[in-house]
Amino acid sequence: MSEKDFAKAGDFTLADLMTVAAAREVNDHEVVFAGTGMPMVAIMLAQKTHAPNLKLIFEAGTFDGRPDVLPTSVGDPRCEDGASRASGLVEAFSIAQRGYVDLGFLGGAEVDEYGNVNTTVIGDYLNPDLRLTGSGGNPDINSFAKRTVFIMVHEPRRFTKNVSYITSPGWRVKKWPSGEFISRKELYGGAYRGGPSAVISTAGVFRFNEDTGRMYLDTYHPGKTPEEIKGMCQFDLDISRVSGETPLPTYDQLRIIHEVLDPEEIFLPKVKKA
Amino acid sequence: MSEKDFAKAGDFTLADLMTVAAAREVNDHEVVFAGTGMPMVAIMLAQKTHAPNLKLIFEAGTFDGRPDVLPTSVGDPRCEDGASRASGLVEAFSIAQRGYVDLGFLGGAEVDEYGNVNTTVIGDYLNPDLRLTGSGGNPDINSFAKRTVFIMVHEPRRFTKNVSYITSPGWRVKKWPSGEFISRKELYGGAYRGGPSAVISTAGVFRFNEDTGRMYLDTYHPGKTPEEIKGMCQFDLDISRVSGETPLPTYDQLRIIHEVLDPEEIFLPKVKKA
Amino acid sequence: MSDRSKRITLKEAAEIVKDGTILTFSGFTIWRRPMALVYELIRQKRKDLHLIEVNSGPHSEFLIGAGCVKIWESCWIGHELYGKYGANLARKVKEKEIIYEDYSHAEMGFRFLAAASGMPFIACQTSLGTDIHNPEYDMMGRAGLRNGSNPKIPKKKYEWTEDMFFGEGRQTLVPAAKADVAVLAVQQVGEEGTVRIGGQYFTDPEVCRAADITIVVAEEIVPEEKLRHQAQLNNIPGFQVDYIVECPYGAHPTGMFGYYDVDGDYLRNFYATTRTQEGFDAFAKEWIHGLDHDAYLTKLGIPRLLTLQASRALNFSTRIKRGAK
Amino acid sequence: MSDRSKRITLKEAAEIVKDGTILTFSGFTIWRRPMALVYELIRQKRKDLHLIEVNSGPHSEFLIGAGCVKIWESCWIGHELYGKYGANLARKVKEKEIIYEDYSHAEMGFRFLAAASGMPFIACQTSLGTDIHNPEYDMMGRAGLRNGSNPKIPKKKYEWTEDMFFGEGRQTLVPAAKADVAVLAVQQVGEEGTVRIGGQYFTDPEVCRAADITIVVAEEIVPEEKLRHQAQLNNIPGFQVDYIVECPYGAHPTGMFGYYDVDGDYLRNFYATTRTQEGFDAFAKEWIHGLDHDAYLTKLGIPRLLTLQASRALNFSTRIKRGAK
Repeated sequence: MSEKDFAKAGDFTLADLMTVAAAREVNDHEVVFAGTGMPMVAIMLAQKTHAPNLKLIFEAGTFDGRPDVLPTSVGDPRCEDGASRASGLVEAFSIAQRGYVDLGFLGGAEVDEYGNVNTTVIGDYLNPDLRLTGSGGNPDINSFAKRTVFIMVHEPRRFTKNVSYITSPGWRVKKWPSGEFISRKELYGGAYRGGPSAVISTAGVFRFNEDTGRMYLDTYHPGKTPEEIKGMCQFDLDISRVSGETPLPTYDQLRIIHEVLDPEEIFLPKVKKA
Repeated sequence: MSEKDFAKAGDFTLADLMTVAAAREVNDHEVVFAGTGMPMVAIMLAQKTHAPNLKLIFEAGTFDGRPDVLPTSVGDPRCEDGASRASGLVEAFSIAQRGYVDLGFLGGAEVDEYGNVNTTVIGDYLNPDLRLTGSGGNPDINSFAKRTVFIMVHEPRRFTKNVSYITSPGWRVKKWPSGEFISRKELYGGAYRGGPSAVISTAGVFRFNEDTGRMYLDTYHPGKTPEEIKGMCQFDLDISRVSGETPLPTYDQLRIIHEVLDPEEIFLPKVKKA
Repeated sequence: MSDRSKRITLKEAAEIVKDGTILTFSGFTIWRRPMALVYELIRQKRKDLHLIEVNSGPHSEFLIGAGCVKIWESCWIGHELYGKYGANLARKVKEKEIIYEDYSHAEMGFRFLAAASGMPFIACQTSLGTDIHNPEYDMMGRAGLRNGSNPKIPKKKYEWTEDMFFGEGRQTLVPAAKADVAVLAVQQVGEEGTVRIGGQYFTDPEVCRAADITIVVAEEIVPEEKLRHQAQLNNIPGFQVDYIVECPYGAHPTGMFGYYDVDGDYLRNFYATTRTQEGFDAFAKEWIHGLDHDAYLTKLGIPRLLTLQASRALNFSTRIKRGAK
Repeated sequence: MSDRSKRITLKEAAEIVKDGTILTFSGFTIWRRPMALVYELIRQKRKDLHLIEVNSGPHSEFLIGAGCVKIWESCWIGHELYGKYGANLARKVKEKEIIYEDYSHAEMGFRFLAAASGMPFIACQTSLGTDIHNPEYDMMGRAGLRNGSNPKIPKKKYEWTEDMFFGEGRQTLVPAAKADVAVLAVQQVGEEGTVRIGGQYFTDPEVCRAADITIVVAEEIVPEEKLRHQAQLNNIPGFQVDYIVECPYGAHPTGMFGYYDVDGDYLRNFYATTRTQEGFDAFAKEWIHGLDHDAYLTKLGIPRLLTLQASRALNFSTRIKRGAK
């Protein structure tokens, strides 16, 4: 097999597939804001393949770093290897608010059909079933970047009609004090730059209708069907625009992920061969 | 003669006398914001005599510097010798606005009886006789510091009933949009920290009445009388509280000024002996 | 403050933090947190603390678990990859034993920038349309704390205005984040208080100036003049620092650029065993009460500390096991 | 922007600054001003520039004297101890040939901080009660420039509000200082645009981000990876820089920490001889027109440049005569 060949089933994990799908969202020369974990691996994969000139921003204050060793957190000393500048969080968010950021990678516990994401609480905010981490920089990166990609576990309760709490703004958001839903573009006014451009779940890759802001299925992961995925959403998922199966990782990409980027298997375990 | 003796007439200049008077305004342990020229020499004199623990802030961004060689400007590389930190102007003014500064040293072209100072324009702002440098940090340091000392040339046209333009706020200032005069304390509200505490001119040392905010003569320089100084002001100077003659420099102070601080005679020429 | 020696002990430092103090910290998530001082506050049974933080982490999970905290005001709590969320905060939130107040991360950063700069508020454009701005979720307001009786607590959680200068639309005004005391864990501090941080400085300079009193807990107290030979490498001028404490490994189990890595095993164990109050109490009994900092380090043991120690060349440890491999 | 080479010539750099550009600069008073590029703008007869600056100095006196400037918006102009005030600005102001707009120094600094941070305005508490805030003295308003036709010019000079959070009273809202182009004179820039400044960085990081296009004129273009070995010593990340120019002594007659001191004699002569337009024109004929940067340095001569050269140990010159002695 050649390095450029797509890997065969059994030679890659679902996490590998998602990482490669996430890396594909990055264009060369872009300024990318990334959190810890799979997004960081995805961006570094893009940097080592089709987007050698992308610029990484880490929320804690590192700009355009080129880490030799995978950081486990954006506060990690490993972030600063080869960086253009190391400073702090206020500078990172000031730069982001000023409009330098093209793309942000984020996670979430729940998402609705307009891309509103919850990372704060399960249940009523005032009487919670489970308090989660809270927002972190999720709404900020999502507010400031031109595009945002979310990476999530796909379960029906997570792809929900109404998230328990809107932590991070989608395409239709709440206007306070009334709480009525209006379009993001209208609410953000001069601060509008864009919004969620993709959700990469454990089932497929989702995008948003330009006019309505509603989610649709773009590609389904191997082994899933569009109908099956529609059944894994509590809202009425649009599956009319499916473009096909999510492209598989190549052997070259798998080698970079597992031998270059995450040989320690911090975020991405290797396929266990019998 | 001993180092501690006061210098005899002819052994010091008027600039020496003013520098020593200015140094006397500094208390040990204070954070002092100083501009270029005589104020810088005065503060460094205080640092080398009675106030070894004062902290110097330079507007361009140097904190607690201990220059070996007299800087000619707050942007000078010489400012940074022995500094605790070197950064920039936004940090300097942020620290000042936060309230860390005890004392500021400033200059002026005109002053009124309430300590309002003009450094912007001679004549009408809209139809000027002479455009001057403009405010620089004068109003800022004066707004943020607990006390401000002004060092000025004394001429009747400079100690005026109404300054052409209030660049730096005194004890009674203009309330906009009407422009009526009100007390500084009232206008500044929660941002009130203090105001002009002394004016050191080529004629004497002036202070301000705690209640009315009006200037009074504290000490007169050798060779001047209170009445003479009153005649050098276009407003009705209060000379009822004069405490005596301005103390003369000591030989020790003159040695530090001319041999240690300004041996190059950048700001303070030595007495020319026949 | 005067230039009498600023050096105090960990115990004395903890005594400066009274019951009810509005407290903030250096660091970022699981990096450079003043853990040794946090342990000492727990030993001294501090009560009713109001934590105000850019982001939170293990240090606050300890204080919250030990019952020291009345108000938690921040945007995030967890242990990064060593623990998904803050289980102690989650428990106290569920049991309504704590007041929680959420802003976004950028908002918290800008709030500290405002406080550090003497501005009562600052304008930003983030998180519009989210439940962070839901007026029903002003938890300190609901608790009656916005009545002006504490001058450091803002009377409103947010204010909104339209941009009157450029027509850029809706602006959120966030209030300054004012603290009574900031505790910083850093690499080096000079005898006069000059702070030199290694690596990213996070929000330490802002946090320092946002507080009335700053205590710096450093890996090393170093001769002041050494730091002053390269002023540009220093992050905080000495006159902003009131007290200094020397305390090697004082941020363990969080990490310290150039000195030691995060102790992931310790955090994983903490997260796994402190979901219940009983679990927390047992953990605190083992690792906090009855120990001082030296005894704590001794209990960790030299091999563990050496494994965590950072390479001087790389600023992180090459000895720790981070993943499955 | 793309990562094609960012390197251009001084002439090309000046061509990026079109007639009518809102322009801002690195440096502070008589330090680190991009003089070589200023001379080139004068040679290219640029018109109607709008200078917006934290503070001003010789560079702007040259542009103003040469008739390149329509609007001067700042707080101060002069040559420090080498010239009491800006004689060219003063002449144009008196003859009503320029629009001048005054803010205070801190206000200008905070305005650039706001622009650099994507905030349309910022709150501050300085200069209350002064004529800086006199509504009659809104000179751009008087000139009809606040009608929204240029989206970078704010519709108001100031706005005021009461602090609604802590009851701290009257707050001045100052608008962001937005520029089309920033030109920075610095010591070192990497091939990808990473900027390393020696000494105080003044307001360079804010000024860079306040502009849409940033041109860096450096004493030396250096290998990018050398700068990236110590990220903490860098001041501006490369992606904020669009173009780079290598130009030794490019800030002369202003000073450059670690490279050369201010040329006081040159500034004194400029100040003394350019009070009249005829004086300025003669000065420009001698020192600007018909020369390029190499010819300018040649005219200054090697002994003069060596006298100005900074000691590598001290970062300033030990050879220049600064005072009467």
